Amino acid sequence: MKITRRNFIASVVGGVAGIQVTPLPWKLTDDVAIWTQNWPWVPVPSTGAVTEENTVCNLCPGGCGISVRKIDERAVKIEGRTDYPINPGGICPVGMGGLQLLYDDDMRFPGPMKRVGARGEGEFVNITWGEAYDILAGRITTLRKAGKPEAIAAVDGNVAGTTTSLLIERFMQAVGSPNYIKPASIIDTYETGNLLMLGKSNPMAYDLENADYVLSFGAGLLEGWGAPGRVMNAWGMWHDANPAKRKTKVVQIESRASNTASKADFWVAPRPGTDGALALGIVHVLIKKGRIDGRFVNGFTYGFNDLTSTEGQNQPGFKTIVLKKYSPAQVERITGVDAKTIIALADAFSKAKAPVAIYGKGKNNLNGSLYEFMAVQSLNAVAGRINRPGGVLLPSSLPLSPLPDFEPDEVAANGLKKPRIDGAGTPAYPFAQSLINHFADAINKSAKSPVDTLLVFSANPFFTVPDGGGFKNALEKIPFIVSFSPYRDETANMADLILPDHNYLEKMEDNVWPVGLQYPLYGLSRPVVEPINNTQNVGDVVISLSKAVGDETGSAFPWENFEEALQVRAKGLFDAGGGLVRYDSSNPAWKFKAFGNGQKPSYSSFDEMWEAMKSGGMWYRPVKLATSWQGLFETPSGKFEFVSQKLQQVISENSRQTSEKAALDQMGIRVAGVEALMGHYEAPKLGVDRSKYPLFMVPYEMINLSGGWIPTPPFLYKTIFAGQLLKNESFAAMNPATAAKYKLHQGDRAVVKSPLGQLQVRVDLFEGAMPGRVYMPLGFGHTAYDEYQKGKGVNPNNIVKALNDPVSGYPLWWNTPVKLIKV
Amino acid sequence: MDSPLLPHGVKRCTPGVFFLWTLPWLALLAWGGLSAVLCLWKGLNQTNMSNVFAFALWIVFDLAVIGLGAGAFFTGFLTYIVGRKELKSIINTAVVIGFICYSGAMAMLGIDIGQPVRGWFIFWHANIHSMLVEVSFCITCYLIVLAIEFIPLILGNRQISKVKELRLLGHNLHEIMAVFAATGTFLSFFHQGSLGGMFGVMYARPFAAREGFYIWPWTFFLFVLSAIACGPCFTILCTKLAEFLGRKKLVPDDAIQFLAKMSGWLLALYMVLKTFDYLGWIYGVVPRAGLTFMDFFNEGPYGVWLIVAEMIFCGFLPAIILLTPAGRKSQGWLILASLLNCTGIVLNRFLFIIVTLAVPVMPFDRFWGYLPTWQEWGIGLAVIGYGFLVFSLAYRYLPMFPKETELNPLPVE
Amino acid sequence: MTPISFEWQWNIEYAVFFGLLYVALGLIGGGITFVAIRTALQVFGFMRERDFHD
Amino acid sequence: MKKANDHGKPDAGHGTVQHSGQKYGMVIDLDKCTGCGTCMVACAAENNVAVRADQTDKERTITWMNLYKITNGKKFPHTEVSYFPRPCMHCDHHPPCVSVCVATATKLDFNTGIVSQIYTRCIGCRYCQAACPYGARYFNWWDVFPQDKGMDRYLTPEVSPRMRGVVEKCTFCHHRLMRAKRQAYAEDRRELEEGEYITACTEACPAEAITFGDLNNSKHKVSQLIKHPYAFRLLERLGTEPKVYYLSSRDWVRRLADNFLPGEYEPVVNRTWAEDEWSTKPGRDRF
Repeated sequence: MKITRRNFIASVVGGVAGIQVTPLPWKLTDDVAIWTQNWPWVPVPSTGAVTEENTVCNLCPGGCGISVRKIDERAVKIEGRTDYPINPGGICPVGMGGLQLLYDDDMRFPGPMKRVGARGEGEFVNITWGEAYDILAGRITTLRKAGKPEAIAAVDGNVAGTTTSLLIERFMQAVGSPNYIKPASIIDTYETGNLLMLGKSNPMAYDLENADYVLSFGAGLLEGWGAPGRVMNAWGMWHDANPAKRKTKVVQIESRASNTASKADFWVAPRPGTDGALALGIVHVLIKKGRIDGRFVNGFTYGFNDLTSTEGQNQPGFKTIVLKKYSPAQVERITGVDAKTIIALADAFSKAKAPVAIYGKGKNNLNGSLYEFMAVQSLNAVAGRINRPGGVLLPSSLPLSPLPDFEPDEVAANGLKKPRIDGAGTPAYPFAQSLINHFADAINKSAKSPVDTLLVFSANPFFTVPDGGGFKNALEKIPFIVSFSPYRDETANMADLILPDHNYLEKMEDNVWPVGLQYPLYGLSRPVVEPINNTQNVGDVVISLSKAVGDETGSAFPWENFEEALQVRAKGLFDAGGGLVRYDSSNPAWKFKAFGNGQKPSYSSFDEMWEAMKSGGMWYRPVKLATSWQGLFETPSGKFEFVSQKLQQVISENSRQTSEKAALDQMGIRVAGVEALMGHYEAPKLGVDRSKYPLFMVPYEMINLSGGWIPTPPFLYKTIFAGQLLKNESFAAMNPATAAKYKLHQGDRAVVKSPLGQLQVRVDLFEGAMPGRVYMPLGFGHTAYDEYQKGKGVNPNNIVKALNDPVSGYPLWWNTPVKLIKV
Repeated sequence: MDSPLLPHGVKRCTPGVFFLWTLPWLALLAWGGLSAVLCLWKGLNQTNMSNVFAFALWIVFDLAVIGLGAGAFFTGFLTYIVGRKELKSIINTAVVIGFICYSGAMAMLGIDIGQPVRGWFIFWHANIHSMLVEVSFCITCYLIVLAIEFIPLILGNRQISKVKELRLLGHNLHEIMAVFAATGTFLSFFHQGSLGGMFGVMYARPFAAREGFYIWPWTFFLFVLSAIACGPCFTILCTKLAEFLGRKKLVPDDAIQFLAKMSGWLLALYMVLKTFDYLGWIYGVVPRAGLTFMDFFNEGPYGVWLIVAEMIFCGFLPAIILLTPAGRKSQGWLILASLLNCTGIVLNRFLFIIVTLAVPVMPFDRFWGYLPTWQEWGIGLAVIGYGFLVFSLAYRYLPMFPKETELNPLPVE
Repeated sequence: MTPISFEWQWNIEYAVFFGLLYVALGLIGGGITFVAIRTALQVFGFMRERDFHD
Repeated sequence: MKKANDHGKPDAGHGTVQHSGQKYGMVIDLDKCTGCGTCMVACAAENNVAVRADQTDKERTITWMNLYKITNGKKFPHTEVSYFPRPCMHCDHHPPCVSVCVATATKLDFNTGIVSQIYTRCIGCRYCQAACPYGARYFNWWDVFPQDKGMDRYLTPEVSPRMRGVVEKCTFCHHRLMRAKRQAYAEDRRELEEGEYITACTEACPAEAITFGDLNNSKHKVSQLIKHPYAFRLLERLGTEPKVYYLSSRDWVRRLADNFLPGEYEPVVNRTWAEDEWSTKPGRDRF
């Protein structure tokens, strides 16, 4: 039939109408709905065999036991272990987000790489491991040939005493460079302090679980101090829902209402850096009220009472000085804590059955002040809390065998004779192992960098060192930088060569004595997933590298691989005997069992023990108390020393060349005589015009933000509060009264300016902030990693103007004079 | 040139002028179209809605236009069921307005939901306890009814009515319009009510929660009442606007006056009940939740003034004007009253949606603010553009005002 | 939802709710069918078309 | 307030709906809670919650378990900070979100007490969000998933990732209940032991502040803890009957859990332990 306009329209209309009565429209409606339920761009996680692999988390020195849930080869969830002594089944947020550190490609290096872009840009090209070794070994060999091995330096962020760090140190000795640098952490402060007062640089051992009164001088118990898993577990026990079980009181001494301060039973807020004075104030009251432990103080301590000097004249002792200088009234003037509170604290401390005074500065990442720590330890000693249940215990270090000695070759021997760049161990800083701030300063001061090649292991000094950006500048001057970091961190972006380590879930590694634990524990993590990138365990890399450098250096590393080195050390654990490799949570390791323990090892040979350790991840001995104070101290006096003779010797030695005055100045000590040898308070010489910089900037740490070299898992940004980060701006917390002085309101933009630089922040009005202080979180302000972290907030380290802590030489990072400028 | 399409014996502007007149509305539609595409393609992240402001500008628009569109069913009810003959001269307008409002609202809802193509789940997996289900059912059905009521008017077009079949269809539809009107009344009554119910049943949101009768909170009945109280006024407003723009009288006063009077009484009744509602709420629901009336206005831009405006200036005031013969007889006052009346209902819906969500229930939660994005505005305003366009087309090409010729006899040439 | 849907519950609420819904739909459908048939009849002259006035 | 049970019928009693089987609930001890946020991270990791580059947009980020920071408002140095971890309350009495859902995408399961959410059923109308006073429901404003950057590799197959445009919320880790049941059935058991099924946040909390169990089972620790004089719930007086309880010895914290007219709030410290079946007397140790 002929198509007319009319019947064409008719047929179209008819057709459309017709389709409506067919199932087609309904089918289509249904199909599109089904399509939205299976959008191709929504991932469908693959299923597979489910396994749980136990290991130890090495993201911080805390070393919690974790178990990784796997679907075939995919790790899908990290969970805390209940069969590990540290944590009760829970872990910290960073550890919980660990899988993102493993799987976030933008955050990690795919394999060995060589820089192509400008420094800091983070542009690299892949190379083979062979090439990487050639480049690095070649460079080291040339330097050694030129007789300048000391121009090689290493920054090692691994915890001291771990096998990895020992291998790195050994490598430096083998190539012949004294410049082995470690970022200062609270551990260094503890060890130096213990060396002076106990005579041995023991691991710090606080018997928190058995204490009934915890007086925390600045330790961020809930901010990640010590082994977070363990401390927060203790916190849970201290606050049992059943009042009958709720025996422990916690007092937090800190200038800001941190989580710890707020959640503690009592919060005392002294000015930052005056904790030592407060401790001695409490000591003063204890002495005055005669509430000291006479038996311990008189029988096993040195320097409490007045002394007679070598010249035979009478010198005031610890007691006299404290009574003279640290009365509650005087301490109130120093700390701002009123006298009544100080007396109350002293009473509570002396009335408690098992009190302990613990010392810290936020997390473990940064150092504390030596004299402050000594003052706090003095408090423990005066109250007789040394080697007492619930006090400060003095277990001997882990019985790990040392690595066999080796003979550095001639080049190395000469190199090792050269002075350290950072001046650690020199008369000025006699007890410091290494001083990373000074290392950077030295490089920045010299026209040409004394360091030619810098090796960076498990550290991100560019970001983490509180030095007002000093290390960043130093990096720019160093001709060649090698990073062994698995992550694309700031320091790695400055590097010329990348030899990426495994992620912590891909490698075997040991964890030596979690900070503050009261019993010996050796944690052993094992790979739970196949390496997803072309990376190598840094331990193996060091061994291979030493061989690549030459036979002389190679001979110092007679092991096939890293595991062998681990075994060599673990042998000592076996020989020591009595260690446990399995843990039963019903029988906590911190429980004193009649000052001993009935448990017997579950292994009979080293191999048995080693296999058990690899699967269980631990070797430990339940807490044990030395039966007497006799022979517990290795000080010259053989006693606990309120007044350190080691320090005295050093000072008198130094005085021999110059005057005592000069010697003290050199060490940054501003008092003289006996006071300089004991824990005391001295106001730091700021050397800054306070009228120009009327406020203090205090960096603070959060448990849900990684401030160290480990990146923050993206998940954690969900836990950051609105008053901490907004889009790409981080907040500085300050007291409303302080803010009002500068006409600042919540959310206003302001510049925090220190003599070393300035940062723009938003203002967070926080009643819990001490007036006159500006509190800035550590962990924001990354310029590296991926979209989740890059450019989020500012890093207070960039404007910190740190003085040297007297004697120890570590940076006093908690009181930088600043001013506020409203934007 | 489109003169053959124009109704008999009426004067209309030239096509050119008409085209120019449509331009701004077409522009709004284009803006809305772009926004819609963005929202459907990229998702609702194009808006400033959030987990706090789950309902926002669009829902306010929806409820407002549906409320204002109530003129259609109510006038229909009066015309066909009650049988007020004088309203025949304005029923078409009411229907067109109703159709515009409801179709616009439906379109917006379609974009507002996160999974538009799953929209039909409401019908297929209906949860009959949800007021929103009831709303969806009734609105959809009622939109069909409106379409049916609209058809005869379209078929009334000069050219179309030349086709015998269509003309007959139109006539027949018109003849049984009472049935549709009745159905429409029933449907509208319930969805207007359920729109109110939606908020009244949120018993964990003290600002919206209300006591009620059986499963219906008081808001159910108040929303019906407020809708039929302001619907007619909106019809009047549109007519007046048309008359103003066309510079001619289109509807005899008796119709207008009747609607105005109706509105007046209903509004008055509504205001009385609303007053009791507020009192019952302030002294019942609010204190039971541990709050005082003022607690809702502690922070944020939304203050008591909203409620004062809703009740006094947009409530009692227009009611009084509409109820005083002198008031509603004077053009100016009538329009003012109608405007206030309509503003009142919009305010009321705004309070129930935005303020309810803005006020945190947990004492430690913070107060949140919200500003729509241009995409949200685009879609909202597109409905207005669409309304003007359809209304203008209907006015130009359809016999929307039966009495127009009568009121404006053309000069015999 | 229809009585044959798996979610359907045989209780008064469903009966009332959907009852009313289907009544409304029925009225609409019925009305349209009625008009359609009637128009058809008129078009093909089976029925006298009443002249429309008002 | 309108009282009606899940079927919309008016409900005479103000008590909770009787459950035939289990009634899972949670007790969060705010004295133990350290505000570390592990629960939030554990929840996100366990349930394949999407992460976006900017998580500071708190109105739109997804945090099934959310931590609210509260302060006592006192001046320095008497300021205190505390935290409210807020999962879905799994309201036991006519959950505000359930009766409003248009597509029956969320239901209260009377055999477990868990309020479920069916993502493939949800049409994204967000009425439930408007109705929930706890802000426990989250809408997927984006459909980005950390896929391109290899971060889809940690997704667990037990919880299906959500598509854009639907609402999601805490499910008390329902998949863990399924897991536990499968295990039990495999061992030919029909009853779950206490602790066999716990949520990811409960498991992760390093301070063991969260306790999870069957409120219907008097032997379970939760059903004893909720009798604790310190026990309270969020917005209790609205009548939603949350199955998430809190414990706190601090009155300023307890006071912030609900709205009170002047004089309505009575501090717990006024209650002497002797009057209470709970006792601080050593020896009367109930746990």
